[in-house]
Amino acid sequence: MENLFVNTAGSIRNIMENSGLSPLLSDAVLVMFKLLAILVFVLINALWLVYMERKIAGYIQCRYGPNRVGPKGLLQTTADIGKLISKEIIIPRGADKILFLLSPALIFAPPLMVFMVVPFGENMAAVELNIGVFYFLAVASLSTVIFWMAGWASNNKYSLLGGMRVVAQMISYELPMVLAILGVVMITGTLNMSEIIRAQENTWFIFTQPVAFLIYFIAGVAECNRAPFDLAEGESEIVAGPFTEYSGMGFAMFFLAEYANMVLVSFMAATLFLGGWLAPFGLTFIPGWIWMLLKVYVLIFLFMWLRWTYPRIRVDQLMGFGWKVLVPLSLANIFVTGVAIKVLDMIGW
Amino acid sequence: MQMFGSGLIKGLAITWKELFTKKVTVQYPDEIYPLPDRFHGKFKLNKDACISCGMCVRACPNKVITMETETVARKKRLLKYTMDIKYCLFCGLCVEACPKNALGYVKDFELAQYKRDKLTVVLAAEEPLPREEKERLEAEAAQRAAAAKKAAGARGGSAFGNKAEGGE
Amino acid sequence: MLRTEEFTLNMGPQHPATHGVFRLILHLDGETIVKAEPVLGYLHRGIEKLAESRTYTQVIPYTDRLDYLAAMLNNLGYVQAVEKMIGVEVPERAEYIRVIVSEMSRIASHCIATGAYALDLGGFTGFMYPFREREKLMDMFEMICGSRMTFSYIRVGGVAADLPEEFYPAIKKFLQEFPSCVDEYDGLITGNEIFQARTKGIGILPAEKAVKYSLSGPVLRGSGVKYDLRKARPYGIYDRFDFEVPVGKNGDCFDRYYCRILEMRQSHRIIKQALEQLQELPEGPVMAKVPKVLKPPKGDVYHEIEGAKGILGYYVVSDGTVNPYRVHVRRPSFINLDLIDEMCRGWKIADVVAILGSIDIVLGEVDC
Amino acid sequence: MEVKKPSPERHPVEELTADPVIVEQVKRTIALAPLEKLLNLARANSLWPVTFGLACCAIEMMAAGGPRFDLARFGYEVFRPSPRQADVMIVAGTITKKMAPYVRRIYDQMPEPKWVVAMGSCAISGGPFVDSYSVVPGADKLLPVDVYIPGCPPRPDALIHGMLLLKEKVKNPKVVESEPWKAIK
Amino acid sequence: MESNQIIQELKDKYRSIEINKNSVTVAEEELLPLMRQLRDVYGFNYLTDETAVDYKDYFEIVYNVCRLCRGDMLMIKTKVDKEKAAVPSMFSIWPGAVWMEREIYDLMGINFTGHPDMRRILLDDNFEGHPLRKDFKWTGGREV
Repeated sequence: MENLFVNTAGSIRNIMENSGLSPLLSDAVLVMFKLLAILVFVLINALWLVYMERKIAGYIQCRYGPNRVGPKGLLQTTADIGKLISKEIIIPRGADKILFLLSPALIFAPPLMVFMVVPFGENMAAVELNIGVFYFLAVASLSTVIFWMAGWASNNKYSLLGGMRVVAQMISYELPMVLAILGVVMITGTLNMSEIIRAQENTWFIFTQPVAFLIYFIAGVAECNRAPFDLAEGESEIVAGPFTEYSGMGFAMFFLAEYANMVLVSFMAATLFLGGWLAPFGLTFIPGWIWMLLKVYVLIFLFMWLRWTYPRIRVDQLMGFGWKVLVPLSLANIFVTGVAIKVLDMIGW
Repeated sequence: MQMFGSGLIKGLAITWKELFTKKVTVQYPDEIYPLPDRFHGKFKLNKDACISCGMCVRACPNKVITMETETVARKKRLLKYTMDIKYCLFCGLCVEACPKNALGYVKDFELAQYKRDKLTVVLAAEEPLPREEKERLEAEAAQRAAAAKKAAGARGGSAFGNKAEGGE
Repeated sequence: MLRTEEFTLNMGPQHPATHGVFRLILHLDGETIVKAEPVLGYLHRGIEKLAESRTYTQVIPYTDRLDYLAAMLNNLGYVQAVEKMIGVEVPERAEYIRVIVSEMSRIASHCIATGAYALDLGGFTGFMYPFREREKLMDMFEMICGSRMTFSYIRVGGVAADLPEEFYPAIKKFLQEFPSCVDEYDGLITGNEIFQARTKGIGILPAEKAVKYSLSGPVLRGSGVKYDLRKARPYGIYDRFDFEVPVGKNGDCFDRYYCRILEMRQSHRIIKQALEQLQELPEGPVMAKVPKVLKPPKGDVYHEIEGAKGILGYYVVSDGTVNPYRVHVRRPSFINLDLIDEMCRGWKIADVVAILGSIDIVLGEVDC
Repeated sequence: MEVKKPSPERHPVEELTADPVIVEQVKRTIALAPLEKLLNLARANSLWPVTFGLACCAIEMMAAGGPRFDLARFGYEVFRPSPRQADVMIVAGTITKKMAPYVRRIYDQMPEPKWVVAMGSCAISGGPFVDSYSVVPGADKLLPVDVYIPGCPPRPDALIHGMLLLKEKVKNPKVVESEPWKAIK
Repeated sequence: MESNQIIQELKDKYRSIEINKNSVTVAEEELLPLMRQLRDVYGFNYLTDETAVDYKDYFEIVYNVCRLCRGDMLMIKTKVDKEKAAVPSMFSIWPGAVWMEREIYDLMGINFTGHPDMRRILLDDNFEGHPLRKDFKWTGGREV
């Protein structure tokens, strides 16, 4: 069971090689299969998370979530997506048509591109990139532009405000995220995801770098515009932020992209801090990739728990907290890690 | 003041506790929360108790009830009793005003309709009596009145002193 | 020369944070507010004009629909004004029932105020828990008078009907559970650092300005003015119960919000005392000898009670006929709003939502 | 005006045009009916109301979303603030003449397919304030209404009953002719 | 100082005061000085309510002022003839009267001189007529 997927990939390659394709072509086809599998995984996950969020919201607020559509309400999100597909797409008169239609199409691109690098299990990453973490940070900050494109193009004052808030928020929370990850990279010395996980054989980095994990997690919540920092889609202030004017499938793409982003940030947190596919306390009879999924779902539950407990923070407090608290904290963390590494070298660890 | 994050942690603790408490939802179509006796819901009229006095028509703040009556042999008879639910306030002043509590509520709140004209509820509808039926009743009533006057007249002479005890 | 342009944003009649159909035209410089212009009247139904063509008893259901969150207090205000005019003496038992029922209505109104305030600031769960308590209260209201929000239960001369038997166990259970529920709101909303950051020091209202602009209720008491009609000019039998009047210190959104939480606890105390004293009372009538069709003598009366949002006053003029000649309602939400423009200046949009939520307006009452 | 029953073998479109290509095209789309039925099923199970509370009925609408009555069980609890993402407009409260143009504009901003539920006597007919000088006597004057829920205000489960009637109507528009479905027998 | 003592003192100072059962009626000219004296000298710092009533041959403006420290209340009325329909505004003494007076202007049509922005507050700006007047004609929406 451990490397179920690795064997299937190997057998597919053998079939292609026997049937006479050149190794380069078979590699290309194999990567295509992997990307397809990742796409299916992300979409199914996004659908399932919407249902999970509404159920958890219900149970926290001492009521039942959706439980009538399909068995125990499982088909609720499919009904939502089915309805959203068949909704009329309204393009506001003064809207910039190209940007307006382009942004929902592009919103899914950054998370999907990064998933290519994420190691789902023991050498199960679609592409073993040796600058994985750097690639993640570069691509993840693209979605700022797309949100801003949506806000600007909808020719609606609320969207403009939402768009401006998104730009301010995501850019100013990139920095603490990068600095927090820097702490981990300093210890492992490599940017390759699988190497980082392997480096956590004996102690996960959450124990050696607790502050970095906390900063990373808070910045991750801000990156996905979730709970205490959901200023972009501040429901009670600026009606629905950048996607006020989107109806039908346009809105569904934004709606699901938020969950894809959340899954992505949780995967990265699991990889960098919670030891990826390494089983805690050596319970290796459960395959690695299931451990990876378990850790990701614990983090996602944490995201949802935060959303249904905390009110929303104000824009300038958000900025203040980001720049005056998180950035200095992460710089201090880097300094302490640097000193610790130097001292441990001298003692000859 | 206590540590900065303690309020945040307390909030999480409360939502965690609430996550596992018993849910208070009453799953409407399957279970229905028992309605109290004084519930203001659908109206019902007890036709024979109603003496069509019109107290409820006057008591209603929004002129919701319209009533048609017909007097046969000096006794009013209820023909049509309609309540225009779309104007109704469900305040209960009509039910309280009825001296014979003919008008009452049913423990049913499902009054939703697809069509607007279905919202005018007709609680009692009878056709006016045919002409000869009316004459027959009038003739009987006149007869009974004549008989009563005769009996009162026979006793009237002797009971002239005190007032006539309750006429039959 | 680079110059920034001011742009106007319409927190229009349909906006999630305006508690109904209230419109605030914000003139913004970036996100800070230069001028906030309120526009009212989107729910003006002309209740004062309708009251002039209805009899005194038929006006009672219309008073329910003024402040539909605390309808009992509206009934009480109107009915006590008419009783003052007729000079009828309300039986003892009815007085106690009135106190219990109006304090329950005040708790229900403050529950929604707390919940809606948490929802405005983004805490969806903080909106749900007070609703759970309010459902218990509404079940009890339904037992007493048959409808959940629009009761028309308090009548001239007493109350429509006595408390049913199944009411007493329900109210006792509620009285035991309620303090722990308010502690839960404290834990989830009041103690939360993000909530405090969003409300502390926002929309400061100095005390003498609040008095000059005749604000009332938790908005006035939040600024430190200790004026509650139940203590300052006791009406009915409020002088028989001991309770404190919570007062804020520095008149910001947090103090106004916290005054409501403390008032809920005080109302809980009043109900407990009223229930004990009611149960010692001998069985008696709940309605005084009042003619079926009221014809008050010519004249006028102005009577004020402490409504859930502030001072709720009724000015009733009678010309001896069956219909009132003029009914004017002094609506606390309407008058508490006249400072919204000055209070919002210089703050961000998110604070306008916080300030509006802390004033706790009900559009049925603002537009009358 | 007597309704002409389309004869089964002559397709209704043939009355409009004789052009075989168009007739062929339309006949092929009829095959879409089962898909339309499926989409109606999806639409019926996820009606997102737009937050449109006017007066007292709005509080009962919020209570319907609350823990006791829980509109979320049917998946209807996603109250979208922007009309662009909403399907059903629950008119809860009195429409005044000053508010009427905004009610109409929000309805126009909603994408097709959309429905309207008139909740409470005020939305159906002006209710207690029908004699007033500033009240529009009913949402019918402004919008096509699908379900009327009488009550002043109707109980939250009466609102849920109204939404379930709307669900039946979305699934099968013919249900309007028959007697509405009731849970309390 | 009890309220009736205050009324006695005011009576000798202002000629046009008439005292009826629960209120004091004063002529329009002496309204502002009287109110100012009430607030400054006698400490009536809180204007709870201001409304207007349309009688047959005159309007009547009713003010209710009270003292927060003691909680007692005084009702002061003034008559306004129907054609002129203008009264000095209380804005300079109690700024809280701003919105109450706008509502009276909106629904009753009485103008307030010295008022910062005399506009309609509840009704549409192009609504003609003032609804709370007895001679206001309108058609309700009831389907007969």
